[in-house]
Amino acid sequence: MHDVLDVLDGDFFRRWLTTAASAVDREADRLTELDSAIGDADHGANLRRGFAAVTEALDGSDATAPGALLALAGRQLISKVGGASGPLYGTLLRTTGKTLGDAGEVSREELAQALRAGVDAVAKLGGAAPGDKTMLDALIPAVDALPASFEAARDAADKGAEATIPLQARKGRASYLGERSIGHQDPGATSSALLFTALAEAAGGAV
Amino acid sequence: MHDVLDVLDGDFFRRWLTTAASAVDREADRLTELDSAIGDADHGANLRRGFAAVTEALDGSDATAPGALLALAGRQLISKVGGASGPLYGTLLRTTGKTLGDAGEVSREELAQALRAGVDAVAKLGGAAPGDKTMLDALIPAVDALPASFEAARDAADKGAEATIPLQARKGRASYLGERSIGHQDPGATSSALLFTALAEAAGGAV
Amino acid sequence: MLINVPETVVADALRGMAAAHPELTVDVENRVIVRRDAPVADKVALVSGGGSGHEPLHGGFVGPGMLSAACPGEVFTSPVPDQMVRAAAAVDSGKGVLFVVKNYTGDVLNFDMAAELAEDEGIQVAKVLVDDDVAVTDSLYTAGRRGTGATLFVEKIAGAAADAGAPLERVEAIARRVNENSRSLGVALSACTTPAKGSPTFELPSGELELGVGIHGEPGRERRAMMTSREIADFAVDAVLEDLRPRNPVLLLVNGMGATPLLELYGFHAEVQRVLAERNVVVAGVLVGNYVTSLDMAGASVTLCQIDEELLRLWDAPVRTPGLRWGM
Amino acid sequence: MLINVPETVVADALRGMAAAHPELTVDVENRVIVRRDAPVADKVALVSGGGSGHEPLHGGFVGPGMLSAACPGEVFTSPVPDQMVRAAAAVDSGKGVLFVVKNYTGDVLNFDMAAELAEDEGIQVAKVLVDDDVAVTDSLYTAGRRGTGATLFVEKIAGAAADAGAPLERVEAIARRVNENSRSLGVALSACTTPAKGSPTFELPSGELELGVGIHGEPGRERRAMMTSREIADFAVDAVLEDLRPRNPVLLLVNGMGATPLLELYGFHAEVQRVLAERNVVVAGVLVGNYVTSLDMAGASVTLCQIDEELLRLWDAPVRTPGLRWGM
Ligand SMILES: Nc1ncnc2c1ncn2[C@@H]1O[C@H](COP(=O)(O)OP(=O)(O)O)[C@@H](O)[C@H]1O
Ligand SMILES: Nc1ncnc2c1ncn2[C@@H]1O[C@H](COP(=O)(O)OP(=O)(O)O)[C@@H](O)[C@H]1O
Ligand SMILES: [Mg+2]
Ligand SMILES: [Mg+2]
Ligand SMILES: [Mg+2]
Ligand SMILES: [Mg+2]
Repeated sequence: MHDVLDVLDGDFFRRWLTTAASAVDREADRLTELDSAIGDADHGANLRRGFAAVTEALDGSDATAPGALLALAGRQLISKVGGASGPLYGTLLRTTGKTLGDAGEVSREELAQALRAGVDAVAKLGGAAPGDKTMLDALIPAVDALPASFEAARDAADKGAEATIPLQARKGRASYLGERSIGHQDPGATSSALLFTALAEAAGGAV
Repeated sequence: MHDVLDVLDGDFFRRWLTTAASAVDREADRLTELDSAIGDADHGANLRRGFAAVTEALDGSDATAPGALLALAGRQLISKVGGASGPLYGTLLRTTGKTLGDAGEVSREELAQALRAGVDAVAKLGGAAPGDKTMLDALIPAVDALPASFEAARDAADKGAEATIPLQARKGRASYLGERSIGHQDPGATSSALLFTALAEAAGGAV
Repeated sequence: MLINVPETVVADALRGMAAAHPELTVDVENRVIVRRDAPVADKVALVSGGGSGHEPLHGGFVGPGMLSAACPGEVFTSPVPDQMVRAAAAVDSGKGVLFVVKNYTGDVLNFDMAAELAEDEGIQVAKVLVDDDVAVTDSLYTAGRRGTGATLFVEKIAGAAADAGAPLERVEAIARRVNENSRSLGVALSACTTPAKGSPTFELPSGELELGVGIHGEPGRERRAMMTSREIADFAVDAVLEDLRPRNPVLLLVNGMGATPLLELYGFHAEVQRVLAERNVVVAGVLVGNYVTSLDMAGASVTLCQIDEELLRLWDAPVRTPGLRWGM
Repeated sequence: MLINVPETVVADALRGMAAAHPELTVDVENRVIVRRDAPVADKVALVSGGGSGHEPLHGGFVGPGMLSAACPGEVFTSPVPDQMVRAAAAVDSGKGVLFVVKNYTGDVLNFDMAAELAEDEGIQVAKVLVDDDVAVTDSLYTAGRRGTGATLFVEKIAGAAADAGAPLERVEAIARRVNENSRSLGVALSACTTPAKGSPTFELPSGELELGVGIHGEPGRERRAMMTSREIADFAVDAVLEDLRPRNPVLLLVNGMGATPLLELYGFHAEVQRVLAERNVVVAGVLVGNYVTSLDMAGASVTLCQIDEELLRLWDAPVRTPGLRWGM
């Protein structure tokens, strides 16, 4: 099965973000549960609060350019989430959005490139490397796979998130656990996978 | 079966008080358990502390007169127990002791009379009446029965303590429970019964 | 529990208090906490005390402008007369001593005995009984209303009166006026655990609360399914107002029972202020925090005290104790 | 929990705080707590903040001699840059602002962003990172040591330096010196419950304790069967001393995590003093109480700060905040 869409306009990005917001809302308890195993039990609440603000901001904005929409969403996350994930996800979307510039439509490849810039910014801000058991472990493989298809990106993100289970955390709160962090899936990697599932859904792919 | 002893000397009173101290120590958890149902879960600890001090004071004293021994014990209870039961039991023993005066030996009848004075002092100090679900509900029938025999006093105290179960408390902490105090045996009446069991034991009666 | 053995809990705490507060003289052996500068010449002295487990009450309220001495008993057990007599002797300047006694059978009996003994020693003693807890309704058939949050108001305001040089009868009258004009209601969200027992002193299933709880975990008016902060504030304030029917203005104490986070207590305070405003009650002074606690009980109590200009002035007067401090 | 709904816990608490402390300006909507007299002319300002649930930290430390403003985040969640920028703008007198940041990824990232934004607005900003928790040993492979009890020392001492008129670089250097000379270790006897989760954030069977716990219930070095107060004091003090190896004298903070009764905390303090004396450590100043809490967690932490004459003078300098007050 190949992607349904290859030209991504403002509607597509709105769809992505609101689908992501619903997914986060639906899965918030699971994210918090994961975060309570190796963190401080707030990841679900954090992202729910952030994405609710994103949805509200989108409703109140008549922006149509993909870049503007992502940057707007990123700013909302920075202003509303707090914690580690707020600045990180905020930076991801803001940098991706800025990289897309003010084009009215972008291709999947352009999105992949811009997301790569976003992920690089996340890595730089948080100082984490692949394998540190963070959101990067889902984001990097997903972005790598996005040129192939939305579904491939989604599946790579899922796999990446699952692959954090055997890892020992080296960044964020989970790192304090040392070896005790092994055996738990990283909440941030899990929410990253939700974002890519939402992306595939927005593109009309099988979910 | 009739009482083994009818002339009660200092040794007898020492035996009574140390037997009582062991009984209180052994039953402290049960007393606290009862007090936790309708009070504040300290009656066992209170009396254990008090009677340990009594034993120590007896060891350190060469008093031989019954009255002096009881007064000494009463003063220890007042100085070491605190709570409601400290002044009440302290007053019981002190008044009883003072009433006995400085005779070297007393009869069971004299003890019964002196204890009645002690119980009256308890009633006056605490302002409780029979049926208020307090130690008086064991003390009064016990003192009433003591002229008959030590065993009769012991059994009357036991019966009196048990008879507090259906009563609604009107004095002490248990009174705050109102109707919810019904169905529980009063801790103070229970410890009073222990004192009369110890008395019968000291007298060599069946226990 | 963070303890060694139940038997040494109070002595351990007193040693720790001594090391933390050089401004107090803590007699660990005899269990008396005294202002270092006692007796203060020509001033009436205030002595209070009660079972331990309610900290900072009473020991944390010893200092200029409040108590002259405190006598801590065993956990939830009234202190003994010896402590009170010793405290009275240590703080009496010749102007007499006011005993501040919470209305529990044990406290009343022990302070009564102490008063007699102290008077035998030539110390002039007056007593004030604090009985502010509206949860105990039927006081004819009970030991009477319990002393709870109003104790803080009585100790602070009577302490200020003593500090200002009022004679014993006047300090006593003021203490009595504060008590008569104060009412409290407490709510427990969890039971407390005493060191001696090692398990909760009463059963309170999670998801339920006890309305009208006492500060030793004594039961209250009724048990209900968990309520919101808003609903609890409505219930507690209305129960207090119904009994007190105060004229404006009032002092307000929103007191934590021990394990309720300050974050939640402040939120509860906001709801208490809301109800009071709805009922047109004017608050002239307020205190929010853990002041009259019940070990690790979760919950809160609300105390109102109807005041006049004199009482408000005494309330605002400087105080310097470990647990309460302002103006100096 | 004594709350309405998890979503409004922080806003409710801020309303309650505003009503309790007229000496503070509490912006409930924007979540900033500011000294009413800010900006104070010609003085460096101190801004801190972090997740809520640690009260009185940080909002309770706003006032003369300590913080100029605090930014409370959601429970256990770092505040957002908007709050910090707003706070900085409200308190900057033109002499610059010091951000006091506890070392958690979220706090660090958000304060970093805020510093950039504030500087864009022409505010001079310096930052000090507090990382005193010795439980995190392997800081190369972790987010680094956590900021815990030492935050109080940093805020108090740097606040006094700012109050005395020191310029920004000097206040920053002093704050850094306090942090570098401070170490803490915390112990949990029970887990805490966040409003959002509604159940304990980690599993701690009763009868076990977590040594080296963080202030959000982050796990520590190891879990053990319950220890006595004496044993816990030995463990905690030795862990801190081993890492800090202080010269005399030191400041000592014996901090309650929230649900540990003051009675137990004082007893624990006695044991801490005993170990320190055994190790020939001289204590020049001490604080015992609930200052850096973890909601309703039972437990305690020990913080030592090696000080010199200057730092001791600044520590002793007057402070007037809801949570800490002396000398004025
Ligand atoms: N330095 C970092 N770099 C990348 N991701 C990180 C870093 N630190 C934490 N994270 C991610 O953030 C997630 C936790 O987010 P969240 O719970 O919202 O914040 P907090 O840890 O402040 O409570 C972790 O699961 C992890 O994926
Ligand atoms: N007014 C009173 N008169 C007689 N006995 C009383 C009175 N009040 C309480 N008691 C007795 O004291 C017992 C409780 O003693 P204890 O638990 O040691 O003291 P406290 O109630 O102060 O904790 C009650 O069970 C009751 O028998
Ligand atoms: Mg988290
Ligand atoms: Mg009792
Ligand atoms: Mg008691
Ligand atoms: Mg967090």
